[in-house]
Amino acid sequence: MLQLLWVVPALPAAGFVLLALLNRRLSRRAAALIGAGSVGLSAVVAILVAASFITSPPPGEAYRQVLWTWFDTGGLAPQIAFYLDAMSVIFILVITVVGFLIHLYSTEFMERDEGFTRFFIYMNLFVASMLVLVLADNLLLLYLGWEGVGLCSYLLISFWQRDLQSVYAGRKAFIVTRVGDTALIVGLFLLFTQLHTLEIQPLMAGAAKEWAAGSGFAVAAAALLLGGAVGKSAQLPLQTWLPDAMAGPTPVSALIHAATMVTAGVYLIARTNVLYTLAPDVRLAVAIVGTVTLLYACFSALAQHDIKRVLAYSTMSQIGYMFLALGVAGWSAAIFHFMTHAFFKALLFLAAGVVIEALGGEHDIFKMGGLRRKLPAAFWAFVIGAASLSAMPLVTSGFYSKDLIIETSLGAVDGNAWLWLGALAGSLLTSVYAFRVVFVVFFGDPQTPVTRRPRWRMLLPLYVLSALSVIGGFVWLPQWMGGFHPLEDFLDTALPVTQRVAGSFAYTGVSALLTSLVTVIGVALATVWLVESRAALKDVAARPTPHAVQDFWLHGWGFDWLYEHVFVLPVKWFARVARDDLVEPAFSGLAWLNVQAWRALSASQNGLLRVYIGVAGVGLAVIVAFVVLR
Amino acid sequence: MTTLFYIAAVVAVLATILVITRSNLVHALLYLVVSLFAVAVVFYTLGAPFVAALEVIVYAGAIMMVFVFAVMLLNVSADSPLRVPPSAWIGPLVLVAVLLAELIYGIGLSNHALQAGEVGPQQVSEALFGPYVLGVELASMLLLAALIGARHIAAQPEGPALEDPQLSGEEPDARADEGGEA
Amino acid sequence: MILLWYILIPAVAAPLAWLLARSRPQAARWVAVAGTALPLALVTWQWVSQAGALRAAFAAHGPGVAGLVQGTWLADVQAAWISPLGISFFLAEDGLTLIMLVLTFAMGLLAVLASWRGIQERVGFFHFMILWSVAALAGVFLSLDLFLFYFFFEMMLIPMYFVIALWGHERRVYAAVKFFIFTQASGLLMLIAILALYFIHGRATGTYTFDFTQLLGTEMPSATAFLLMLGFFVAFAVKLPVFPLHTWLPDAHTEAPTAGSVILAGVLIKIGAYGMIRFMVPLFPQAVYDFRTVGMILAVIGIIYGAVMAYAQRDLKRLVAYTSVSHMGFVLLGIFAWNTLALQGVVLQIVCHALSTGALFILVGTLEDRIHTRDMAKMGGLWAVAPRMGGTAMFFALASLGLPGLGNFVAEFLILVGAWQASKWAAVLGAVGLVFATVYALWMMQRAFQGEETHALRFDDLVPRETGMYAALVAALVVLGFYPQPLITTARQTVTSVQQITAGSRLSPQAAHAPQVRILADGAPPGATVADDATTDGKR
Amino acid sequence: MAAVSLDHGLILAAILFVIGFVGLLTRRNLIVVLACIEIMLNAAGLAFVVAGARWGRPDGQVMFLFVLAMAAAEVAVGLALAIRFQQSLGRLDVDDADEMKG
Repeated sequence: MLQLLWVVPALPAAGFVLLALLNRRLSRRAAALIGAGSVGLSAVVAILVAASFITSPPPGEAYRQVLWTWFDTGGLAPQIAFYLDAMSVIFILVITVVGFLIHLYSTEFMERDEGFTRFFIYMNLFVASMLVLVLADNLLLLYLGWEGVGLCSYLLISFWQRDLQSVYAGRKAFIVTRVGDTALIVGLFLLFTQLHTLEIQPLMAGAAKEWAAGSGFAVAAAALLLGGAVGKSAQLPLQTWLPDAMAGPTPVSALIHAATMVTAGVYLIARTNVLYTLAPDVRLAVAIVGTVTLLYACFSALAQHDIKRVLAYSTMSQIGYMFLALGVAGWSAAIFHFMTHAFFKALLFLAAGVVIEALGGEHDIFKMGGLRRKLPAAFWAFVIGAASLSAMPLVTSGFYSKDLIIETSLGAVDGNAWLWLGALAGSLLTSVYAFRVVFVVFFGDPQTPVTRRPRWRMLLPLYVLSALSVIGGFVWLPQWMGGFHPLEDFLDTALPVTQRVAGSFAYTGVSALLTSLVTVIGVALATVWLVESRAALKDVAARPTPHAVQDFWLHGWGFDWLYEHVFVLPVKWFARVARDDLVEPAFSGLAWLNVQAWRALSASQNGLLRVYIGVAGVGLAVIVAFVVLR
Repeated sequence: MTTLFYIAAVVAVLATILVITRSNLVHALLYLVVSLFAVAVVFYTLGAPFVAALEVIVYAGAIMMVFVFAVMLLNVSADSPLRVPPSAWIGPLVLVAVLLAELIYGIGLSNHALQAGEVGPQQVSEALFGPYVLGVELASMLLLAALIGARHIAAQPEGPALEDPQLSGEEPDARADEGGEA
Repeated sequence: MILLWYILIPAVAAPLAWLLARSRPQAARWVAVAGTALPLALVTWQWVSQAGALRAAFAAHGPGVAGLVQGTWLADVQAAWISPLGISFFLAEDGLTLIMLVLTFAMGLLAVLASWRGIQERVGFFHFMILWSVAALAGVFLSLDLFLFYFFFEMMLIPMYFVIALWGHERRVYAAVKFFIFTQASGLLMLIAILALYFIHGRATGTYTFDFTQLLGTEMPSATAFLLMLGFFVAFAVKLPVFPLHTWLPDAHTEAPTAGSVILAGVLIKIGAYGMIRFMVPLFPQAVYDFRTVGMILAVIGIIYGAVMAYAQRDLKRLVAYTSVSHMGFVLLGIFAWNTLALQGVVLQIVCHALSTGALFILVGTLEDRIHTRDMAKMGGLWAVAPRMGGTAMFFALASLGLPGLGNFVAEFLILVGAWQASKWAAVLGAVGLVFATVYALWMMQRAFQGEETHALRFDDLVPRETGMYAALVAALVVLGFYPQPLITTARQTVTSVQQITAGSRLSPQAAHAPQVRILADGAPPGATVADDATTDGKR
Repeated sequence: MAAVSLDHGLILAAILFVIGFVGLLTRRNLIVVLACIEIMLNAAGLAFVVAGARWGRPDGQVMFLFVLAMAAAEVAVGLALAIRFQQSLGRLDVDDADEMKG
């Protein structure tokens, strides 16, 4: 079955090509069939491949499939080749399954949109690129997928092209991530030049062999790859694009900006973990970036009133958790959280999409309200998602993965109490903002009439994802719950085992208790806060006026303003100043001098014969002077 | 003979100055004739009787007659409206003063004596039709060309020949302009 | 003798097109199609039939691969021309030449097709000019006698001048004259350098010759070599164009008719790169080495400045023109890095830039034919009006910004990796240029095709002839993006041989104090890069 | 016969030449301008003859003859032009002929 690996990305790619070629000649039904069907088939194949991988692991716990040599020159010979190990198995499963569910959802969500086929063209291309990214055997192919998903992110954010706001958001997303990608590609230059290959496994082996821990090359390479990762995963300081990316259709936000693409940075760092082991300083930086981002995003999420922006900041924050896990060498924990996050965040977005559609495109949570009875499916899905997001103890998948990260942040040899405290604080804030949204949107009095109810193609993904959000965590139970951890064992075949401090307080269950506690406190806080302002909620106009801090959080701590003034405006200013080319004056100046000389000389041609003769006489005098005075 | 040379030289210079200062055209031309006669005398004193004779016959005789004919033909004896103001003389005078000074300095005052004796018509003719025969032929061609040219130029034009409109004709670009816009 | 046909076919077709157009203008178009498609078919056939030899050269070890060194060409023609002055009619073809010829004829064909509807004035004369320029371009790429090279180099200016000046847009005469003066003046500098080289070589050896292969390795003081190198550099830098000498290009590209822009961007400016690889560096390796820092700085400035300037433009065509400045910065960077990776990248970039930018110029041309403006402020929302056109524009904009999966990415990646080995900062700044490329490409899409359609423009979407052209270009770029190996294999012979020629220069003390700098180093012990390639070969 | 000094002959030629030149610069009447040219040509011829006499050779005189021929030709054309000039412009002012300017 493993030989079918190439089919997994090839199916969506074929779907993309087919849709792109036929485009307008296809009916909506056919387009939906091709679009969702190809991803569905891909999911089936992925499951088959994964099953085959798990039941009969290939030698070396990894399977490599070479399709062809991309190019070969000067010692650089990357191949179009796929590499399947435990980590990529998890990734392709999540991508294809969640991807299929979201495609299915989209066939109904987008059914009235004029760019229906175009949507699926982009979506299929995205799934194909994402699969290439996680299956890539070498960093250059990974970069291809990396840029491919970035491109699809741009195309899909600006999907509604008539709206310049969304076009702008898409552009911003592409350019900001491209800044990170520049760091990544420079990292590739460095790695290739030093280690003479871009194939990931030999590269990692070579790095471990050739570079000492903390060596300059390792630090530089790890830092450059981190640059790429923070761009793609919307971590500080390149996080500004993600909230704006919500301008795209909701399924896009669910698939790209929650479940899959934004976690590419996590994948990259986990994939190149050897470099980060060799560069402990950079790994600490990863942890710090993760912690700071998760707190930053939590505070920002508290102040948002666009439902999708809340979710965007929560995504940023959850990826912060993953980075934190990576930073303390909890590689598997990060992948675990990626998986559960993909389930519950996709669920949250899809549920939000149902709400938004039902209310005719309303994004403002304060114009929603009381939807508990009108949209029960969305309500329960959203509650399950929010509970999982806030790590509601025991019954949600988010609890297990997040708790694992919180435990690891203290209990791993690289962990420390500050990271742990940050993670706990983040957990508290997460439950506050998550349940704030739940209460505002689904309780209280209705504000906007419901105009459209979801049908099965939108509901089925909600059910499946709800189920996954609940049970997805049971594959890795903490030690104090009996230590049932097949996922950990599976991932350990591909990723290094996290070094734990023996007998750490973190693993005793006390930490988990604390985690549970802060979650409950958070929900309680949200309740209290909202009950207090319930009166105000009745009237949208009387919404609690944001004071300075809230406003600051609402605008993402002013990063946009800062970047606008530091980077964007100077370039714009230069572009305006230099529009007619700064070099041009040098050449037109030369031309101007010529013209002036021409003017001066032609003025002497005044047509008066006597003057000409006089000048000739002067010339004669000069020449004679030269001759006789010589 | 030396005395004669200097007298003739002075006459020539004075007459020439009068040529360029007289406003009456006929007077000026007559002074020019005087000047030419004086130069003929100078030629004679320099031992060149042949060119002295030619100077009188051709220059003072033929060429000057052509001038006088032209003046009579055009009926423009008075030059008064074409006088330049006296100030306009300053520049040219300064210029030629410099030039003359340079020339005199260049020639030097070293009193090179001339070869005594005269070079008669025979020697001139031998040189003319010996080594210089090609020059003679060229001179004859020049004269012929001048003759035809003068006839052509002076002939009454038939129709507006001199105002040539082709110089300001349409640019070759004109058509492409329209093409570019189309 | 096949080489002669490459020049003769378009050269004969040119007057034929002119004559036939007197009675039937349409005939000129078909003659022009034949005059470019025929040599294209011929050169493609040659490529296919020589594929074995090229692959063998690719796999070979040691100096056996080097056409230039060994005189083993795919084909050559050598005849006495003006023997007393040592001028010969010396045409030769190796891998790079083959690629350039394919490009020339393909772009020529594209230019003819692209002006099928746009050119209605003086049809015969137009195609005469296009075919003439194609013939001259083929001559430029084929000639190895420096005098002959210069001859073709100048010959190609004349038709381009007329194409811009007669069929261009509003400021065409200005642009044409500017183009001509820039190229002519710089070409004269090259002529001086060629003549100086001729005399220096003649004095030293007693044989006065313009034969490039004999002029190689002429001994001269380094200051002289530097000056002569500058002469060549300025000529090629104007063509390429390199940063401070680029200002003719936006004007010429903008004002030229579509066909002119395609040939200018597709082939003509590539002469700069070709000339540097073929002539400048092999003739003066040491001087190029001394000049390298400046060259790389100019390249990087060109990359970023060109991109920012593209972003600053309102005129769509001018925007595309400035992207050429940016992309050619990569080419210059690769040439000065001078190692196998970078040079292969340069060759790929030459081809891919021709395809992507050529397509963008055609696109702007078709758009202008329909809406009669190039001002982006008067566009917006065109995607809704012409979705096929929008999609096509998006594709080529993405190619322009170096999206992986398209040929441009492979090219730029190879150049930057190669440049990294020569100078890290240059590679980093070049990579930053990719961010700016994103800015201008997306900005262009937004201004022209996205947003609300407010100007009530209504026009036809692409017609089948246009769709066909774009489809071919799209396919080519995608193929090059995923399997550029045929081009790499073809160019290998040249890339290796020029490096072997320059290998001797590393015997100078320069090598000692720049160990990590790998310019000119790859061939240092003859076959070092060959071994590199060979090992990877053997492994597969 | 006491020989005349060569230098004096040449100086006389120079003086005549510059007088003609002054006339050329200061007179606007076309006929006088032509006359001035005659003076200058004549002065040049004089210089030839003087130089020829210095060596007792006929060459100077031969040159004078050529100058003479040239002067004749020049006068012929010049006066023809003067006639056309008068016909088209009504007077003989050389300053009127200033249309060929830059």
